[in-house]
Amino acid sequence: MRELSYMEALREAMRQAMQKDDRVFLIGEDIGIYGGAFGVSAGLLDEFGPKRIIDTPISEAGIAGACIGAAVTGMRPIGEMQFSDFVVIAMEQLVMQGAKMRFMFGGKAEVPFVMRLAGGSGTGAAAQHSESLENWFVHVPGLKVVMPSSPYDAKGLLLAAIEDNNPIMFFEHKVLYKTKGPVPEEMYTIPLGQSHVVREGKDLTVVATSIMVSRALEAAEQLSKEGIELEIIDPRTLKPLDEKPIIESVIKTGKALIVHEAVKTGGFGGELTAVIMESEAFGYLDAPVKRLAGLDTPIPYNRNLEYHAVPQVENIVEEARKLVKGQY
Amino acid sequence: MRELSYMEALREAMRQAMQKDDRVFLIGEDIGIYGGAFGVSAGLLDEFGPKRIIDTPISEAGIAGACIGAAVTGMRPIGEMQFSDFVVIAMEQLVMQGAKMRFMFGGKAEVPFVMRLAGGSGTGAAAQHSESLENWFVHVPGLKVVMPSSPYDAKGLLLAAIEDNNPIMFFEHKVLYKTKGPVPEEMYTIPLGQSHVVREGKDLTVVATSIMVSRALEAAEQLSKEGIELEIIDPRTLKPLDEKPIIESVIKTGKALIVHEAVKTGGFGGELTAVIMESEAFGYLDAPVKRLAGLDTPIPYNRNLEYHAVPQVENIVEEARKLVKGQY
Amino acid sequence: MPTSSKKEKLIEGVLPESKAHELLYKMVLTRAFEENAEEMYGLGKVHGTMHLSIGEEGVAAGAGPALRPSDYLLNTHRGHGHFLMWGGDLNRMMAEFMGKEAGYCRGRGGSMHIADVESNNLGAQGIVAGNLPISVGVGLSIQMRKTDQVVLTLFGDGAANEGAFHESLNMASIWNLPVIYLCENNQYAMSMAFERAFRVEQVSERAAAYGMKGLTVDGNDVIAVYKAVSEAAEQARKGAGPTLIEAITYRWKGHSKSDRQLYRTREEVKKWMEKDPIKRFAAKLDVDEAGLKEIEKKAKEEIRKAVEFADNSPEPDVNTILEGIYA
Amino acid sequence: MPTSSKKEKLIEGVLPESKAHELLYKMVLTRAFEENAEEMYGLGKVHGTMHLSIGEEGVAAGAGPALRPSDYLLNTHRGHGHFLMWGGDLNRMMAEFMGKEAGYCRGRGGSMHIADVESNNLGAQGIVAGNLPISVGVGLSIQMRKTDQVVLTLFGDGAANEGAFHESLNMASIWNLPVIYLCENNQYAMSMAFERAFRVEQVSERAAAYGMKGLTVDGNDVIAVYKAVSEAAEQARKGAGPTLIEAITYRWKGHSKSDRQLYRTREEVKKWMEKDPIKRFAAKLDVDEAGLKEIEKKAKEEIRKAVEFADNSPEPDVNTILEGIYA
Ligand SMILES: Cc1ncc(C[n+]2csc(CCOP(=O)(O)OP(=O)(O)O)c2C)c(N)n1
Ligand SMILES: Cc1ncc(C[n+]2csc(CCOP(=O)(O)OP(=O)(O)O)c2C)c(N)n1
Ligand SMILES: [Mg+2]
Ligand SMILES: [Mg+2]
Repeated sequence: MRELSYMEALREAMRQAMQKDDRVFLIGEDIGIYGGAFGVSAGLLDEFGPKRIIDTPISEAGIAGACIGAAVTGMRPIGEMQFSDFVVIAMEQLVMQGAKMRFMFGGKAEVPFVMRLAGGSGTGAAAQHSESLENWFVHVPGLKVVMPSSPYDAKGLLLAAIEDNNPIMFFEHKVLYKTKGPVPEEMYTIPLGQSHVVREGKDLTVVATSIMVSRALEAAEQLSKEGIELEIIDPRTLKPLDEKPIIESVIKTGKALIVHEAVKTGGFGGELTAVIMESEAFGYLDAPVKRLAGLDTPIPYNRNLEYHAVPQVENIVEEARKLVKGQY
Repeated sequence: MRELSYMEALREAMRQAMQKDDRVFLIGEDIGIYGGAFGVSAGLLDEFGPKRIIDTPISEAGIAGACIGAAVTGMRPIGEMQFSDFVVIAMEQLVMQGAKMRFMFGGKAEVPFVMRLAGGSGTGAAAQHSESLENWFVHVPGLKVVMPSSPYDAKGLLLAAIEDNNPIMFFEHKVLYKTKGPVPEEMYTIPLGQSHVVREGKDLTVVATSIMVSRALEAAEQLSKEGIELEIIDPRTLKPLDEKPIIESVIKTGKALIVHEAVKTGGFGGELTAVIMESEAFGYLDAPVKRLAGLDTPIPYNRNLEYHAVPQVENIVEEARKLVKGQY
Repeated sequence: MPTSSKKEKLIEGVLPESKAHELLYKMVLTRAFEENAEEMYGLGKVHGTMHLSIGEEGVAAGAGPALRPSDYLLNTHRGHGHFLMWGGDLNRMMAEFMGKEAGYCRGRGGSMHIADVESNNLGAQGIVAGNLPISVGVGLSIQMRKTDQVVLTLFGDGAANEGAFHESLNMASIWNLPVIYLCENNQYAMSMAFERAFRVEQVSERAAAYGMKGLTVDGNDVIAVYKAVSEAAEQARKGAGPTLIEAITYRWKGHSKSDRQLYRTREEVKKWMEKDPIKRFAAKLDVDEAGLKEIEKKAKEEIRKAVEFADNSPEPDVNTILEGIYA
Repeated sequence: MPTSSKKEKLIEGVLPESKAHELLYKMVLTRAFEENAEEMYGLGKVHGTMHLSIGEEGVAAGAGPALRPSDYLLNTHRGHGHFLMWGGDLNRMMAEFMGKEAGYCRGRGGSMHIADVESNNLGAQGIVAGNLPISVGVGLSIQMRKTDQVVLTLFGDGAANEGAFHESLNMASIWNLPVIYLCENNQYAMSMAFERAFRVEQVSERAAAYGMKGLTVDGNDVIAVYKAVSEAAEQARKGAGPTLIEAITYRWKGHSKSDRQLYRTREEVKKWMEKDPIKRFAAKLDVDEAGLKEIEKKAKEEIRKAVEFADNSPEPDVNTILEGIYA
């Protein structure tokens, strides 16, 4: 199959959705002639013009409001937070308005928009441009939260998100933008709420999100040489979460390691731990479910510190090995 | 000992701190002549005047910024979000500035302020005035998160928070404001990061926060008649979390129920579950750790729905009984 | 919008007389609704809080009829009058207020979130200025769908100090969006007097910061509001962009249920009660005291029936508690 | 602030000549720092991103000397010049830029967060307009501590469309806070041209919305900036409140490392390069081409030494990664 980068896959999804449906449009900072801070929307202005690829002033609350207002009156906007960090300015609109509107109005409104956010560390962008805030939104009823880990998923999940009739937080990872993988040319969707068993294995269940999926895969290759076989599951949608494959896997392996980039304390790893704990997998646990996550620190500028602030392949290898060997 | 309401205890803490230290001041919406939306600051304007009890325009980001800027230049502000929900407008300032400033500047700034927030449901205030958002802030390195559950704790924790040299999110509960309890007249502090064993018991560890502490106590009284003895622990500070008493208790009882008002998914209950799971208590667990928390819904206006959206005494009784009896 | 086809007398040359009488009735009905609301609150029949617009009915009465049923409304927390002027059904409104299943929002929203998406009424608002960014999106959507709709966005003087106000007005202006920003300046944001929170004389002066047309009108003068909103709507429909209208008025009652009103004097309130927009509009329509009494009686009877309707409506079923969150 | 006690020639009647020469040197040093930064970035010696102020040096050069060491600075992402004008040490600045332990922020902050709290330099800023609300607090603190300090808050034209701008200016104005809002209008916010994002001609027009004094000056004219900031500082120290100063200038380089600059023409850039603030200030000081070359040589040498210093500084120890988060 043809290979595309994660970024190209996202762009293709947006292009195809816009070609198919006049109601779809893009709105955000520098998404037009600049092509987006990371180039995701490059070329779309030429194809669709400034009425559908809308550059905004630096007004993140305004961008979110524009999505909500357009969505509830019949359009299907795709908004962009240039760096996911900037969503801190749009929280009121997303959480108090977008997420709750349908509910507050007695189930009578539809607010179909996708907010794309470029998240994660690894580019030296320091504390205010490297956050992984997805669990905030997992905690907000009315929102869905999506985190693609590969070009294939990026396209399929974005198309599913655009088709969905709810407000969706779509977290992309900056460091993944240039990674490549097979992507079909035609439009296809990956249903929201479907976990993906990325690798099968018998010794340990690793639940990983976003960039941690590829790191976990690399770790698995290394450990395989030692005879340790990881089963890797990517939830893809954090909310709604497809728990079943995770629980089944833990029943099989008896052990689980959760890996995410976001700060450990208060993060999604806790949620996953509890989901496993509260399921029938509890009775099958041979070891405690462990979390390997970002350290409890803002992301440092220094390259080396930045590297060590979040899980890397070697950390996954080490933690996984310890768990499998009963050293915890 | 003299009895005060939770609200009076908070007011007394602020009054005494302001009397003792000129650098302490209050800033927020309608905290002056109005006395605060819930009356917490009633009378303080008369005593300290408008230079230290500062009414602001409706500008929550501005209030947070005022706290940060004053704190980093030598003052010790106490800010107020009239309803904790409105913190959605101040996220940028609190999370990107206040929380990270010290770190970004190489550990060389001090940002000592307290942000008080009136949280929780139960007053018919509906979806935009009833949130419990504490876990968002637990997830932010640089912040501390405090949640008093009684008048005694309210005063002691608030005084400790005012003395602390970090930015502190201080979540009060609207429905607790009028509840009474013994409160010493003199100034005293309850160290941040000290869990409180509110009730001892052998059958089940209940970790409860804020208003759920008194509900858990009520549940414990009922269950005691059936011969079931709950041990109730109130973390009081969610961050930093004093894990030890919780872990020790679970080692003793072999079972744990976590009770909070906030929406279950993505909430602090997951964090607590993981903390127990990752500790030596894992080996002592006779049953899965369970979470009893707010339903995954915005808070409904209707009184009855609102009641059922969050844990009540009877729910705690039922869940606790089931856990103790091995019915899960 | 003339309501009859034969030539009818126009009040101040703009508003057909029959329409004017309809508005007067709705103003009285709004007040009766709110007086009843306060009473029910006192009796514990409703919970939560409520924000009464008594004394401010002129703004809603002027704004509503200046627009078309196909237009959009983004309302505030103090929006009962606007809801009624937008054609809201009193029974379903009362049911919502009382948290009943038959309410507009199935009892989930209450006074602060009452909405009727079907009639393009996009809801009241619990977050001050929370509706302002949304109006940008509604405006964009109208522009993209190439209809001649407009959106009426209401907010108070206090809301004009939120950052959301700034972002919204700027975006609407640079893109020429069909938004009518209608600020109900009742001179207080809860306890915060206008003069303490602003260093300008009028909210409408801020329009200039966005290159937008701004004007201030007497909010207790129905016709003045009607003219201003009509003109703004006409401009917006023509593609000439948004307008910021400030309507000066005054809230007679406390901010919400628990307000001791220490921030203003009785005299000030009394002075403004003499400028009652209902009496003023009645006088303009040559409705005398007896006539007004008659109208009030009719309104109260309608309210009584609505309460009866709501009382007889069922509570939402607890088993439906998780409904209506996701589409 | 005269730097010598004997009567010295004043440039345009306000700025002592020796100070002016010092400023010229620092302008050249700023540019040399940034040219070197770009080069190091290209070589992979630094990572992340950076925002160059080349072409805009006049603003920092005029603002810095108008204030006192006891005043406060709230800087932007494009703030290398302001950092140097505020008395920043080049070695520690370079070390921070290169992420070293000897840097101002122990390598944790980098270009976007460089700060020196000890000298009341409250840091650069990664969030557009993120410093604006903070200046309210600094202003309040000054007022409460009853000192005669002021705070200089920098931001770009783009920042003036964030809600934070609005809340901050209003609060500073109603409370008469000693804040100097200095907007560096370089006519673009990343790719967004000023005319596309604003419906006013000048950012300073927005001051009126807050009853605040606003003015626009030529940002490439050091003395014009100096005068405006000096006057604003004097007013602020007298308790007369904040001022909004807009300094018109132009960024010669791309917004950050990865900018292809498709949003503007080469001609436009060239036109502005002819208005080089350094050449202009040199001419005013009668420094000829050879003299400027000499200064540049000196600056480059200082930069070389700073790089050497930073190169020889250790990386932060990974074991200290959790330090400096809590007090
Ligand atoms: C963001 C936010 N901040 C504060 C409040 C609390 N609050 C509700 S109404 C109100 C006053 C609003 O004043 P104004 O905008 O003038 O409207 P009015 O109530 O006078 O009609 C306040 C402070 C809120 N609901 N939302
Ligand atoms: C809240 C926020 N939104 C967007 C960005 C990304 N960003 C960084 S600088 C910039 C342009 C800023 O323009 P302006 O304020 O004019 O300053 P300039 O870069 O021109 O000096 C943008 C969009 C950011 N850092 N923070
Ligand atoms: Mg008002
Ligand atoms: Mg700019």
